[in-house]
Amino acid sequence: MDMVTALVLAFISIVLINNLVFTKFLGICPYLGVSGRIDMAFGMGMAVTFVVTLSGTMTYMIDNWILKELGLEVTRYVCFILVIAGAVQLVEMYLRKFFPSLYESFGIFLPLITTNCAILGLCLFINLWEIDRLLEAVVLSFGAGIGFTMAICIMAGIRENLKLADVPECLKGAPITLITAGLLTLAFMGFAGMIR
Amino acid sequence: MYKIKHFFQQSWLLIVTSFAFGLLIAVANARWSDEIEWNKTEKLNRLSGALLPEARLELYAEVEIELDKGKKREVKLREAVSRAGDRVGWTFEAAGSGFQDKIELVIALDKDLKTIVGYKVLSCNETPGFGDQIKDPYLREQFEDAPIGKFKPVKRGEGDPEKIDSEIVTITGATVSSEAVVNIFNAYVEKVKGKIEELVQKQKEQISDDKEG
Amino acid sequence: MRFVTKGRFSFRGGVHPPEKKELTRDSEIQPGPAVKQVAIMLSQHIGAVCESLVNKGDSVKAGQKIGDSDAFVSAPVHSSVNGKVKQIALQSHAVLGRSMAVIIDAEGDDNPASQPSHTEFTDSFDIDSYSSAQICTAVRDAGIVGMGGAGFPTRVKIEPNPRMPKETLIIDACECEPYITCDYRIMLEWTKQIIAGTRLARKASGCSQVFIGIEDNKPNAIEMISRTLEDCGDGDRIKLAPVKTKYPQGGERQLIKAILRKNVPAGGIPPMIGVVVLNVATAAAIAEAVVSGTPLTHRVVTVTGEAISKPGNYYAAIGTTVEDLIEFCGGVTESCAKVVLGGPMMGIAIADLKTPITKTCGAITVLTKRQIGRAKYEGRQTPCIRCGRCLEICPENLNPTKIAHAVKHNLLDVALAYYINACMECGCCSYVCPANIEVTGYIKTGKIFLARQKKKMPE
Amino acid sequence: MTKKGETKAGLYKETLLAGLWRENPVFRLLLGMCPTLAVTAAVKPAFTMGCCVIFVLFCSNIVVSLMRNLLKPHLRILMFTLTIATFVTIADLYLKAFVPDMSETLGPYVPLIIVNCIIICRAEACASKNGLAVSIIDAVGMGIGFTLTLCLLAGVRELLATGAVCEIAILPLLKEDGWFVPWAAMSMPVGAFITLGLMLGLVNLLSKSKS
Amino acid sequence: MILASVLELWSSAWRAGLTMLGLGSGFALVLLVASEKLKVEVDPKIEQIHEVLPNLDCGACGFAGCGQYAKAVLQKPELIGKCVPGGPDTSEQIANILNLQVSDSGPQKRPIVHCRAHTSDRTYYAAYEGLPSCTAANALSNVQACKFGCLGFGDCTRACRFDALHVVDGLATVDYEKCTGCTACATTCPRHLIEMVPFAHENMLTVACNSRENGKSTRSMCKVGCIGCGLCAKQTDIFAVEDNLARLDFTKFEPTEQTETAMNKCPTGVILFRGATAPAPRQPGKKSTAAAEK
Amino acid sequence: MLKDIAVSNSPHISKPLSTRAVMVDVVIGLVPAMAAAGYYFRVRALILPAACVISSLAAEWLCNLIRKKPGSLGDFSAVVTGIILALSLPPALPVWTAVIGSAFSIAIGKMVFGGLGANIFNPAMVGRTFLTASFGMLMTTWMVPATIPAALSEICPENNVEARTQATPLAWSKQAIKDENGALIYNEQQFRATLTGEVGGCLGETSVIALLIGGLYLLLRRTINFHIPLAVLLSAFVFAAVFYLVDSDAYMQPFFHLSSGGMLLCAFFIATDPVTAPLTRRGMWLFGIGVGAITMLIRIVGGYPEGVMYSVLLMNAVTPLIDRLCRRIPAGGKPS
Ligand SMILES: Cc1cc2nc3c(=O)[nH]c(=O)nc-3n(C[C@H](O)[C@H](O)[C@H](O)COP(=O)(O)O)c2cc1C
Ligand SMILES: Cc1cc2nc3c(=O)[nH]c(=O)nc-3n(C[C@H](O)[C@H](O)[C@H](O)COP(=O)(O)O)c2cc1C
Ligand SMILES: Cc1cc2nc3c(=O)[nH]c(=O)nc-3n(C[C@H](O)[C@H](O)[C@H](O)COP(=O)(O)O)c2cc1C
Ligand SMILES: Cc1cc2nc3c(=O)[nH]c(=O)nc-3n(C[C@H](O)[C@H](O)[C@H](O)CO)c2cc1C
Ligand code: SF4
Ligand code: SF4
Ligand code: SF4
Ligand code: SF4
Ligand code: FES
Repeated sequence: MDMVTALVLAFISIVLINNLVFTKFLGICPYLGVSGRIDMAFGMGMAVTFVVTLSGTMTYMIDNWILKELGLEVTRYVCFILVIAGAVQLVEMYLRKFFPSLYESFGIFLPLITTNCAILGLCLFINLWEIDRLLEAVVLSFGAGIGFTMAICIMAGIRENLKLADVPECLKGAPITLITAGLLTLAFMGFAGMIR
Repeated sequence: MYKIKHFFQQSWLLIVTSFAFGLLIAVANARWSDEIEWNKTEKLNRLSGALLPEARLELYAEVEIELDKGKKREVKLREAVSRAGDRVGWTFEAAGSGFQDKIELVIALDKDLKTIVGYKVLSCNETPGFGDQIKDPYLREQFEDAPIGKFKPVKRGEGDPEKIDSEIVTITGATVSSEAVVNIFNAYVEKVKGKIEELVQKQKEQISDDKEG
Repeated sequence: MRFVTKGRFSFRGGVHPPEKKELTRDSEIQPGPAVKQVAIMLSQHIGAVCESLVNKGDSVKAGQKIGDSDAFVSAPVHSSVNGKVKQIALQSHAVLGRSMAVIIDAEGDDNPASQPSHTEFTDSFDIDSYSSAQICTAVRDAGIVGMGGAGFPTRVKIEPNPRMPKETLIIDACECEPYITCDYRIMLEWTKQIIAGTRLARKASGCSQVFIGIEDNKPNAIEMISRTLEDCGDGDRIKLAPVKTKYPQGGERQLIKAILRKNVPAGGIPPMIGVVVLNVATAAAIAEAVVSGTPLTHRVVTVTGEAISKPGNYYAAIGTTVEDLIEFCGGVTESCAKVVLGGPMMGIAIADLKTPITKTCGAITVLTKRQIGRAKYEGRQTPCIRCGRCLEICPENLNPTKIAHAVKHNLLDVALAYYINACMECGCCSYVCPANIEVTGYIKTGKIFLARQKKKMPE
Repeated sequence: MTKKGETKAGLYKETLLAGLWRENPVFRLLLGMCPTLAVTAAVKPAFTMGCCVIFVLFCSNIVVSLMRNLLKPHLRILMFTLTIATFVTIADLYLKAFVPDMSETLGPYVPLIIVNCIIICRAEACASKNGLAVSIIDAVGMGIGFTLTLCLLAGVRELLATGAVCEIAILPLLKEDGWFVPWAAMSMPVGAFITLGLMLGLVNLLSKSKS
Repeated sequence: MILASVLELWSSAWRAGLTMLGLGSGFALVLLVASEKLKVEVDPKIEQIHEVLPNLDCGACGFAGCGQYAKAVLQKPELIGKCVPGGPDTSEQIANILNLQVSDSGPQKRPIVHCRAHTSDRTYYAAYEGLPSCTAANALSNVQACKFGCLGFGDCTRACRFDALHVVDGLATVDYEKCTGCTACATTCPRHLIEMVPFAHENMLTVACNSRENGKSTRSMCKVGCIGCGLCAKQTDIFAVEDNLARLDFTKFEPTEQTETAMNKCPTGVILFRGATAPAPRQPGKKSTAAAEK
Repeated sequence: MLKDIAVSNSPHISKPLSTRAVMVDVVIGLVPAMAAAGYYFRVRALILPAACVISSLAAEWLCNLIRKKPGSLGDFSAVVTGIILALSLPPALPVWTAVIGSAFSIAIGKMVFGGLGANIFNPAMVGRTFLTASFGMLMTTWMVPATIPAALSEICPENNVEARTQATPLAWSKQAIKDENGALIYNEQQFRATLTGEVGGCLGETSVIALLIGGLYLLLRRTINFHIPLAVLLSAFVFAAVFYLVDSDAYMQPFFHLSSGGMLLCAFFIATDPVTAPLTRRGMWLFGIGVGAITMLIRIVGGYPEGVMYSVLLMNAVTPLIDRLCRRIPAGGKPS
C-alpha cells in the first residue's frame, strides 16, 4: 500500500509539480516547434511518452546494474545517449516496417526526439534524485512523458486560439509562445508544495 | 565470414572512435578525479569551517541511523580537529523535505555534544524570497548555542527570536521551510548524538582494552 | 379543436428586437403608385435567369409573359403594365448588383394599381376540379415564387417529388421581422385567398397535414383565420399553430422546430424531412393564379420606418422603383440614414433608389440613425469580448464568434469545422453583440469564400 | 549559407558573423532553448555554460568535419551523439574539477549539452558538409553568438532578480537603504520565459526595421 | 618516465575504452542488422530531399521533422521554402530534385488590374459601412455605382504575400518590381478584375476597365470608364469591343504606331500602359501630350 | 436622390449594448465590495484602486502607442482589470508594487496577446501571481480592519506595528489542518465576521455580503450568467464537504471555505471574466468545477493557504481545450 501511494505521489509530482517543461526547462525546442496544432502536439506527446518510458527504464537498469557495478560512472553520459539514440532509431525502424499505420500517426515524431533534452534530462534526473526502485523509475519516466504531453497539448490549444488573435507582428510565433509558457509556469506554481 | 567483413566495413569507424573516446574519457577522469574528490570535501570543509573556524575535518565514521517510519540513512560523521589536534566539534550532513524539494544541511555540534554550533545550507530549492530565507542569519542564529534536544517551531509573536532556547520562531511566509529545518534537526541531532556517544565510548573502551591488552 | 396548442411553441435562441409594427399595422392595403415606367427584372427568384421574350419597341400588355426560361428551377416574369418596351438593359438589383431588366414605358391611362382582383376573389371554387398537375402548371405559369423572401420557385416546392415525399405543409404566417406588416394585412384582408391557396397547395403537394404558424402577437389574424377555416371545406385538415413571438420564428427551420419538434438537417432543406413551408402571400398568390388565372404582377409592400412620412401597405406593381414608392408615401424625413429592402434584420440595404421592387420584396424600411444604433453607425466597435451572447441566441446552435474570427483570419477550415454552412444568416448574433461586431457579415463573407474555393477545387 | 563570401577570407568572416547575428542560434534559429532558459538566472553560470558549448562545439565540429566522408547513413546520428557526448563528458569533468560551484549550479544542464540542438545542428548542417576551417570558424561564431545571447539574457534577469549583475551590485537594495526591491520572479521560470519572449520580439522588431 | 605515466594511464583507462568499444560495436551491429532487415522502400526522391535538408528535425517547417517535410514537399512543391534553417540553398536543391525549373513557356505572367478609377473618379450612391473586405462589399449591391470596377478594400493586397500590391486611393495597384506572378491576387478578387497577362514587354498596354454597362451608364458611374465607342478597334484589330467593353488581345500586342494612336484617341484615356516603368496614365478628358503637340 | 444613406450587411439594427456598458456594469457590481473595503481599510481602499486603475490605463495607453493602434481606453476593460487587481491585493501593499502589478497585468497579461479579448489568462490574476512570486513577503502581510479596536484584538498580538499582520481565516484553516482542530477553531462569531468582512485579507475579498450583492446585481443584469459562479461554489463546497465529513477534526466546514478568502470574488467577478472563460455552457460548467476543485485542492492539500488565482489561471490555460471539447453541434445535427 505504501509503495502504491509512493508511486502515485511520484507520478503526480512529475506531472504537475515538477513538470519537466515548466520547472526544469526540458524539451523546449519541440515544445515551441510542434505546438502549433493539437493533433500534432498530441502525437508528439505520445511519442515522447513512449520513448521516455523506454529509455528512462533502460538507462536506469544500465546505470545501476552495469555502470555502478563496474565503477564506470564517467561513461554514463555516453552510454545514456547511445542507448537513447539507438533505441529511438530501432523503434522507428521497427514501427515503420511492421506497424506502418502506427508509424504514420506517431512514429514520425520519433527522430525529433533524439535531440529532445526531455529524454536525456529525465534519465539524468532519475540518476540525480537517487531513485532506488526500478518501479519508481518507470513511473517517473512515464509521468514525465504524460507531463510533457499535457504541457504541449495545453500550449497547442492556446496557440490555436491565438491564431485568431491580433498578436503584435513582432511577437508572433515563438515569442508569444514563450510568454504564454511563462504565464503557464506561474499558474503551475499553484501546485508547489503539494507533495513534500 | 562475408558478414563479418561487411560488418567491419560498415562499422569500423564507430568501433574505432568509441574505443578512442572511451580512452579519452577515462584518461580525463583519471587525470582529474583527485581534484573532483577534493572539491567535494572542500565544500563541506568550507561550510563547516565557517561553523567551526580554524578546524580541520576528518572523517570519523560512517554510521547508519534510523529516522522515523523506519527509514534508514547513512550519515558521515566528521570530527573537527583544531590545529593543536584537539577535538573541537562534530559535523554531519542531514536532509529532509522542505516546501518545494529536498533541503540539505550541514549541522555542527560542539565537542561535548551539549549544544548546537550551527547549521549551513548545502542545497535547497526553496522559493527565492520565501523559503530560501532559511539561509539567512535570522533562522540560523536561533540554533546557535541552543541545547541539543527537541526543538519546537512557533509563530512569530509567540516567541522571542533573540532568546536561545528550544523554541524556534519561524520565518513569516516561510513557515513550512523553517519547520522543515526544525524537523531535520529533530530527526537527526539526538540520534546522531547517541551514535557518537556510542562510538566514542567504544573507542575509549578499545583504547583501554588496548592498554589493558 | 382547431388550435394545435394553447401553449407557446418555440425554438431555442432568438432575439426580441423592438417590433415597431404599430407604424403600419392598421394601415389597410391601398393601391400603389401609378408609375410612368417599370423595370421588370429578368431574375426575381433563385434559379435560372429568364430570357427576355420581347424586344425593344414591342408593345406589351399587363400580365403578358415577357421573360421565361426552360430550366426546371425557374419562373417566368410578366409585365405589370400595358406599355412599350423601352429597352432591355442592366438595372440595379437588390441582390445581384446590376442585372438585366425589361424596362417598360407605361402607356395610356392605365393605372397599374387599379387591378384589385383580390377583393373580388370568390372562394366558391371546386377544389376537386383541379388536379395536382394542373395546379402546379398554373402556379408556374403565373410566375409564382416564394414571397417570404427567398424567392424559390413555388412550383418546384409543391410539386410531388418521389424521392422526397411531402407529408406536412406549413403556412408561414409569422412575420417575425420587425416593422413589416404586409403579411398581417393580407391575413386580415385576404383571408379567403390564403385558405384557398393553402388548400390548393396541399392538394398539389399531397401533404396529409397542414399547419398555419402565426406569432401570438397577431391575435386578430389568428381570430380571422380560425374563423375562415371553420367555413372552408377542408378545415379539419388545417390546424392553426400560434407560436411564440420571437425573431426569427418565421425562419422555416425554426417554425418547423416549433410546430413539429423536428430539426431540419443542418445545411439541409425542409423537404428532406417531408415538409413544405409557404409564406401566406405565396398562398394567396397561388389561389389567384389557379382560380382566377392572374399572374404574379403585383404584391403587397409595406413601406415603413421612422424616416417615412406616411408609412403604409401598398399593392404595388412589380417593377416600380423604390424611389417612386417612397415618394408616393410622402418622401423621407431628414433623419433618413438607410433604405432597406425587407425588414431591418434580414433586409438588404440599397444605395441606388432606382432599384425596382421584385416579387420577393415585402417591405421597404427606411431607418434613421437612432434606429441603426449610434455605435454601429459610427463604427464604434471593440474586439470580441467572448461574452457568449451570440452563442446563446443563435437559433442554429452555432458558435458565431468563432466562425467570424476564423473567417476574419482566413482560416476557412476552422470555420468549416464550426459548421459555418449551417448558419442561415438570421443576423441575431450581430444584433446582440455588445462589441458591435458584424458577426453575420463575416459569416456571409466566409460562405462566399468557401463557395469560391469549392469552385476552384476540381482543377 | 556559404554562398555570399567570394574570397576565402570573406567566406570565413561571413561564417563567423552569421553565428553572431544573422543566424544567431537563439534568436534566429531558436535552437538550444533549454539551456538558454535554464541557466540564465545569473550571468556567471550562463557564461560558463556558453564556454562549455563553445568547447564542445569546437571539438565536435572538428571531429565531425574530419570524418565527414567516412560516415555511414545508419550510423550517422550515433556517431554524432557519441562524439558530442564524449566532449561533453570531458567538459563536465573539467568543470567538476576546476569550477566546482559552477558545476553544481549548472547541474544536469552540462550533460544536457549533448542533446542541445545547436550542436547536432551544426554537426549536421555545417561540419558534415564543410572542410575543417569553415567548421572551426562556424563553431566559434555560433558558440560566441550563443554565449553572448545567454549572457545578455542572464544580465537582464540577474539585474531585476537581485539588483546586481555578475554579483556586482548595481541597483541599491531597499534592504540596504536603497530603493530597489528585487523581483524574485525573474529568477524563476516565469522570468526566463518572459524575458526571452520579449527579447525575441525586440530582435524581430529590430531586424524588421533594418531590412 | 613518459612510458610509465602512459602505462599508468592505460591501466586505468583500458576498461572504459573496452566498455565503450563493446557498446559501440554492439549498437553498430544491431543498427546494421536493423537497417538491412527493416528496410522500407520509399520514393528515392524523398530520400534525396531528406539528404539535402539540414536534418535538424526542428519543426520550423510546420511538419514533424525533416522526413515529413520531405514527403510533403514532394507532393506539394509549393511548400518549398518552408525550411528556415536550410534557407534558399536548400530550397534550390529541392527544386532541382523535383525538376522544378521555371518552365520557359513564353513570357512570365503578371497581373493587370482592369480598372483605372480612383475614388474621386467614381460615383457613389451611399456610404459603405460594412466589413472592409471586397468580398463582403461585393455581396451587397451598389456599394459603388459601378458593379465591375475595383472596390478598393484590398482583398488582393491581403492575398499577396510579397507586398506587391497596394490600394492607392481606392484602386488596387501592382508594384511590378516586387510582384512574382504568383496569381494569388487574381484568384482572390471577387470581381475578377485581375488578369494574369503574359508580359512580353516591360510595359503592357491594356484597357483598364471592366464595365459592361452601356456607354451612358458607364459615364454616369465613372469618369474614366470604357464607353465601348470602338475608336480603338478602328485603329488596329488587336482591340475588339464586346459587351460595351474594349478588349486588347495581349498575345498580339506590339508597341506600334497604331496602338499609340488608339491610346491617344481613346476619349476616356482608359487605354494605358501597365508595368514596371509604365508612364503615368493620361488624365481623363485631356489629350495626351503627344497628341496635343500635333 | 437621397443623400447620406449608408449600405451595410444586415442586420441593420442592433441591441443598445456596448462593451463599455458591460464593463461599467462590472464596476457597478464591484461598488459594494469597494465600499466595504473603504469601511474596513479606510484610505488604503482609496489609494490602491486609484493607483491600479491609473497605472492600468497608462499601461494600456502606452502599449497602444507603441503598437500604433487606436486608443482602447474607452472600452473600460482596463478599469475593470485595475479594480479587480486592487481588490485582490493586501491592503497594506505599497503603491509602487501595485503599479508594477497593474503594468504587468496589462502589458504581459493582455496587450502582448493583442489586447482586449485576445488574452488567454485573466490579466488581473496574472498581475497578482507575478507580484506574489516577486514580492512574496509584501503580498502576505495583512492589515487589521480599522474597525477592530486595538484593545479587542486578541487575534493580532502585534497591534503596535504600523502594517499590522493579522492571520486571515485561511491561515487559521491551514493551521487547523496541521493541529487537527478545524472544528474547534471555527465559530459563529468568526462566521459573522466573514459575512460583514471584519477579518484580515485582501482589500475586496473580506465581506461576503458586499460580494453577494454585487454578484446578484451582475446576475440580474445578465452581465454574467449563473453557470460559472454556481459551478465554482458547488464544486468547492462538495470538495470541502468530502474532507470535512472524512475528518471534521482537521478540516473546516465547507461554508467556511465558501465565505473566506477570494472564493466569492472569484466566483462572481474573476472566473466569470468572459474573455478567459469558455464560451459554451457545458464548457462553463467544466471550467467552474475546475476552478472550485483546484482552489480547494490547493487550500487543503497544497502549499498555500489560498489557491484562487492559480486555479483561475490553470483553468484559463485549458479553456481553449475545453472550448474544443464542448464544440456546439448545430441544431440540425452535424451536416453529413
Ligand atoms: C509564491 C510563493 C512561494 C512560496 N514559497 C515558500 C517556500 O519556499 N517556503 C515556505 O515555507 N513557504 C513558502 N510560501 C508560503 C506558503 O504558501 C505558506 O503561506 C507559508 O509557508 C505558511 O504561512 P506563514 O508562513 O505566513 O504562516 C510561498 C508562498 C508563495 C505565494
Ligand atoms: C431568419 C429568417 C427569418 C424569416 N422570417 C420569415 C417570416 O417572418 N415570414 C415568412 O413568411 N418567411 C420568413 N422567412 C422565410 C422562410 O424561412 C421561408 O423561406 C418562407 O416562409 C418560405 O415560403 P415562401 O417560399 O413562400 O417564401 C425567414 C427566413 C429566415 C432565414
Ligand atoms: C481573487 C483573489 C485571488 C487570490 N489568489 C490567491 C492565491 O492563489 N494564492 C494565495 O496565496 N493567495 C491568494 N489570494 C489571497 C488570499 O485570498 C488570502 O488573502 C491570502 O492567501 C491569505 O492567506 P495567508 O495570509 O494565510 O497567506 C487571493 C486573493 C484574491 C482576492
Ligand atoms: C464579468 C466580467 C468580469 C471580468 N473580470 C475580470 C477579471 O477578473 N480580471 C480582469 O483583468 N479583467 C476582468 N474583466 C475585464 C475584461 O474582460 C478583461 O480586462 C479582459 O480579460 C481583457 O482582455 C471582466 C469583465 C467582465 C465583463
Ligand atoms: S446569423 Fe448564423 S450564426 Fe448568427 S445567429 Fe443567425 S444562424 Fe447563428
Ligand atoms: S456577442 Fe459579440 S462580443 Fe459576444 S461573443 Fe459574440 S461576437 Fe463576441
Ligand atoms: S482588385 Fe479586386 S480584390 Fe483588389 S481591391 Fe479591387 S476589387 Fe478588391
Ligand atoms: S499576389 Fe502574386 S501576382 Fe498578385 S501582385 Fe502579389 S505577387 Fe503579383
Ligand atoms: S535544447 Fe532543444 S529541446 Fe532542449
